[in-house]
Amino acid sequence: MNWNIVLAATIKWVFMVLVFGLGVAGILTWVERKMSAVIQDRVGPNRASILGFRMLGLFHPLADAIKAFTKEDFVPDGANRVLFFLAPLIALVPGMLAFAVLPFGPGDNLVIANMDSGIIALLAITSFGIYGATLGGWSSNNAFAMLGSLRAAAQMISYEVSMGLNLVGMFMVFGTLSFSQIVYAQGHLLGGWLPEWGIVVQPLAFILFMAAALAENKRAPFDLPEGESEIIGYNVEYSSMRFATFFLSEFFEVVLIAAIVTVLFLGGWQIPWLDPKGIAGGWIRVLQVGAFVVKTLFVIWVMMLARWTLPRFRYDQVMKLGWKIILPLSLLNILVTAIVLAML
Amino acid sequence: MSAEMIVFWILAIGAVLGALAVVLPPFGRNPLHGALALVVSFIFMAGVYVQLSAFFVAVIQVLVYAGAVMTLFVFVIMLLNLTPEELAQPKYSWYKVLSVFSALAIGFIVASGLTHVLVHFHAASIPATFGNAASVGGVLVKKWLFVFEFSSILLLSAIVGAVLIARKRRS
Amino acid sequence: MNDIVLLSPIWLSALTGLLVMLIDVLAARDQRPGYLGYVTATGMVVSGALALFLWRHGAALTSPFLKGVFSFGPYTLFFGLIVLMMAAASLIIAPDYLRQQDADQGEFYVLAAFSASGMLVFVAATDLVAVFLGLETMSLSIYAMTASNPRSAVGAEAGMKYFVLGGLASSFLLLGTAFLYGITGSTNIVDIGNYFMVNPPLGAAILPSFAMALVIIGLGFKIAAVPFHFWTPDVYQGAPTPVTVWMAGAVKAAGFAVFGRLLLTMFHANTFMHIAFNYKLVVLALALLTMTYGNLVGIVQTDVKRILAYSSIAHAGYILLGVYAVGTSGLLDSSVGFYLLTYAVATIASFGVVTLMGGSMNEDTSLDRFAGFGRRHPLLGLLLTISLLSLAGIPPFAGFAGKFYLFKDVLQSNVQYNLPVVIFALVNFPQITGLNSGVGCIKRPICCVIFTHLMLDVTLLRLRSNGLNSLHLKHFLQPLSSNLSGNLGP
Amino acid sequence: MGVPLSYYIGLAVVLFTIGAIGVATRRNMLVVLMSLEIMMNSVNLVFISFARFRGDVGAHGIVFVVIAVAAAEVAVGLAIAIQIFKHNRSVNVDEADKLKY
Repeated sequence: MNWNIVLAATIKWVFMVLVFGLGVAGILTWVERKMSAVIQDRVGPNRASILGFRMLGLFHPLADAIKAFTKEDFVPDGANRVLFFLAPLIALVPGMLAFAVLPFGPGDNLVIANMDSGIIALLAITSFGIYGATLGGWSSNNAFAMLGSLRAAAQMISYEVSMGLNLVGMFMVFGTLSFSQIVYAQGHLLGGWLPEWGIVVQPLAFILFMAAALAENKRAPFDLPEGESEIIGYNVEYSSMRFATFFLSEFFEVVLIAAIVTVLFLGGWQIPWLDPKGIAGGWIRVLQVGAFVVKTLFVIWVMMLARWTLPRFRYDQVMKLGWKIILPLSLLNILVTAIVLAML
Repeated sequence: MSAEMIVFWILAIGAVLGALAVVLPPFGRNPLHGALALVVSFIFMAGVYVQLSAFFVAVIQVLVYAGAVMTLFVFVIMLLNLTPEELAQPKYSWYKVLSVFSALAIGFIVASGLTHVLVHFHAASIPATFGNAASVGGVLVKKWLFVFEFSSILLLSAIVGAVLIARKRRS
Repeated sequence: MNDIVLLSPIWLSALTGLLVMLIDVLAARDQRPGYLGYVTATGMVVSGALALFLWRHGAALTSPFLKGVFSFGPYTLFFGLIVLMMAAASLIIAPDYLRQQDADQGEFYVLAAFSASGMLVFVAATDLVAVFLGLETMSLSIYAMTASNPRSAVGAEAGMKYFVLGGLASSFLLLGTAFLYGITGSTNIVDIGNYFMVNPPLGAAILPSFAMALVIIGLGFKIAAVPFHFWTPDVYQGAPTPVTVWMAGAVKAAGFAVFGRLLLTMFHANTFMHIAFNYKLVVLALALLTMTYGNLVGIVQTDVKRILAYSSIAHAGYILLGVYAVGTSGLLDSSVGFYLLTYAVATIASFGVVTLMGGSMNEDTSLDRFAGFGRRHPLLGLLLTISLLSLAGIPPFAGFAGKFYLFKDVLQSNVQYNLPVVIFALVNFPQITGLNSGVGCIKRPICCVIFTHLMLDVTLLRLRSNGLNSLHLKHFLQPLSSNLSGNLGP
Repeated sequence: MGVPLSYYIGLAVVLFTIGAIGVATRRNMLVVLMSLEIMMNSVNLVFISFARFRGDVGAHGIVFVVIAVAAAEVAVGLAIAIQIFKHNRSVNVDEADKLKY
């Protein structure tokens, strides 16, 4: 075993997850609040200050973190302590691990684990997130939390199917299960001008995948399992750091989903119409990683926009949407893709 | 002991302990704990698959077993809100005892047979693409084409069967 | 193209399932889905017609995709036809019964069609993986059909028992397959047989013998041979009676077809395996155990479905005896095929009557309820009596001919111990089981049934003609044996 | 390969035996189902180790079929378990004893 590879991978993972993922997720809590404030014609958080500097409320995430750390760590009576402790971690860790297979730049170096079947591996890793939500509710020894986790489990199982099925069309078009190769393939220009991005060749899959991924992440408008404002969710008994972990995992997954969508459908780090010859060797990579980050942030912005502009679905609507609309459409997408590919 | 051997032992012991936690009454009394132990066992087994150069199968193992099948288990256990079988003393009927003994005997027989037989095997040299998605896919649509296609009927009948049994009756 | 033609019975029955599913979805909500049973049965019949067509004209067709995985020789088609015939018969019985139980759901017929296609794959497979897949497709649908009545606690229980033991059996079969693959490098049964014929065993013979034993155990569960039978009475009793017909008829025929094919191909006259693991003796032991157990325990039963379950166990013993006796040339030109046919027809007829009774009797099929049955329903009573007598092997009926030729075959074959075995089997005649229930039917009236079923008439005619034909069995068997001799492998 | 084949097969046999014991002794139907899954998995391990040592990727295809079958089995088995639960308020195998020998 080559320890250098392990070391390099660890460093990359730390950079990717702790710096990029965690950093963006932290900022996102602020962005989300500010954005909701703008949409709802409010001012938003602006009170936290250090030495009188308010910085548009940028210190609020920091204050939140301190608050979460210092609050009482409450464990309900009759809870299953081990699982109660593990559930938030199970929710958080898969999202962190999943970054390992995403390429954020060209070549073998700018991806942690360049797996041959990376997309399947990613689906496998993220499917563990379900355990976090379900076990959290189950171990709380609270009927409402239990119901919330049942809702969460049913919703996530349902949408996981559509999520996977929507990627099948991508596999068929690009003929690979590897993220890196898909990104490389998206560098082609169709007809010399149209970038062969996933969104261009598989527009239906893009929309359906976004919807399914939002539902999988239990974010609005699919936030039934938690329903912060009205419905009691699976994390009702959680407080302090453990609740913060659930909260963080949600934002982490937002970043993750945005990154996946970027890589699969928006060309990853590819910058279309850019002639790399004109730029000095190192800078092209910086530009491309930058493009990846910008695209990811854009997708995050779209997701937040969805959250603050769409009303929440009712539970039966969520199920109906998943099984009766998204799933058949995904199958149709596969069928049409197959026919088109066979004819070409 | 070589590094591979150490890794094998770690994976093997993890897989066996996870499986034991499902089966043995003191640990697996609560079915939910059993299910989680099984998830762990499956992940360790996926590790063994990786050691055997079956990358794609390992990933699918995690995706299907740990991700989908066991989620279903956990979901059903929660749906039925099963309590631990604390009060239930295991009944040892003669055929259960007999079956355990025969299972152990079979295990012993095979283990002793293995030492004679399997030493004749040496690892074949394999290409670098062994067990990746493309090679497995190629096998599926070439060698096992009809078997692969027919498994769709199997899955469909499982879906229909599950719906038939578990759904509420149309009035 | 050839593969599509060759597979046509399989995909047609699967397609029937899809079609029925579609009709069920599109049909009016308040309509009882009973007619779907007839649609499905029609699909089975058409599928059987395609099989017949292939039998006539398909000999020259080959397909590279199917080579080594499936065989569509006369062996497959003969047993496929038996399976489809019995499937159609069970399906025609089913709708009325299910309506009486208030358990008629369209999915039931969908599953039946899928199960039938699984059985065809099971029968046609010459590769252990395909055998496994066919077995599972067949069984999974049947598990669900067994537990399909939401009101029936015994149905759910039977489904559970069948599921657990069936799952156990198929994992045994699978482990055997895995070891055979490891030893021989192939899962094709012809390759495995050839390997053992040519190669000396690696080291000790224990692993191959063990693998073979696992395969026999796995299939033994499905054909309900005696140490692996214990699910049978419970499941047969608890399942909805049409499903019991399905299990006792079609599944058993398919199971025996595969059992015979696997044994006779994989153990194909190889000397080493006979020293290490004398499968003939194992089959003989299974046969004797099975027939004795089925006959003895059947006597004391008081439930008609249980009696028939034990009767089917006993018959499995006789069929195993036939498997024991046949040479390497195959099951087809032996009397096993004919025996299976007579057994199947008589089973469907007797279970069919029980189905008609059971529906109106609130699923109480105890023997007392049948008292006076013959007086109330002379035709059904006659049919039941005839089929039970046939099952028992009483002379004028087809069952006797089946047993007669089976024993004759065993005597004429050069297997070990053939004379004592036949004497044992004769002493073991399951007349007691049959007579016990037969006498019970001609007692006093209690309740009544409305339906006289078309299929039962057909079965009756069939039974009678077989009974007559059996006087000239050679006429019946001659075309079979001349057409079909020795076509086991692909 | 540093690890000989017999180790892998030995592991598979141990797991298979554990699964078989679970099916035979446990009373909770869900645990019985899980034990069946362990058995199926151990068979997969046998296939994969022989595939590696024979250099034949064909067995990986078999494993796929087995995984599909196992997943399908779980779906039907869990549905039956729910049905049993509806009738008995328990998924205990022994408490379902309406069908007697």
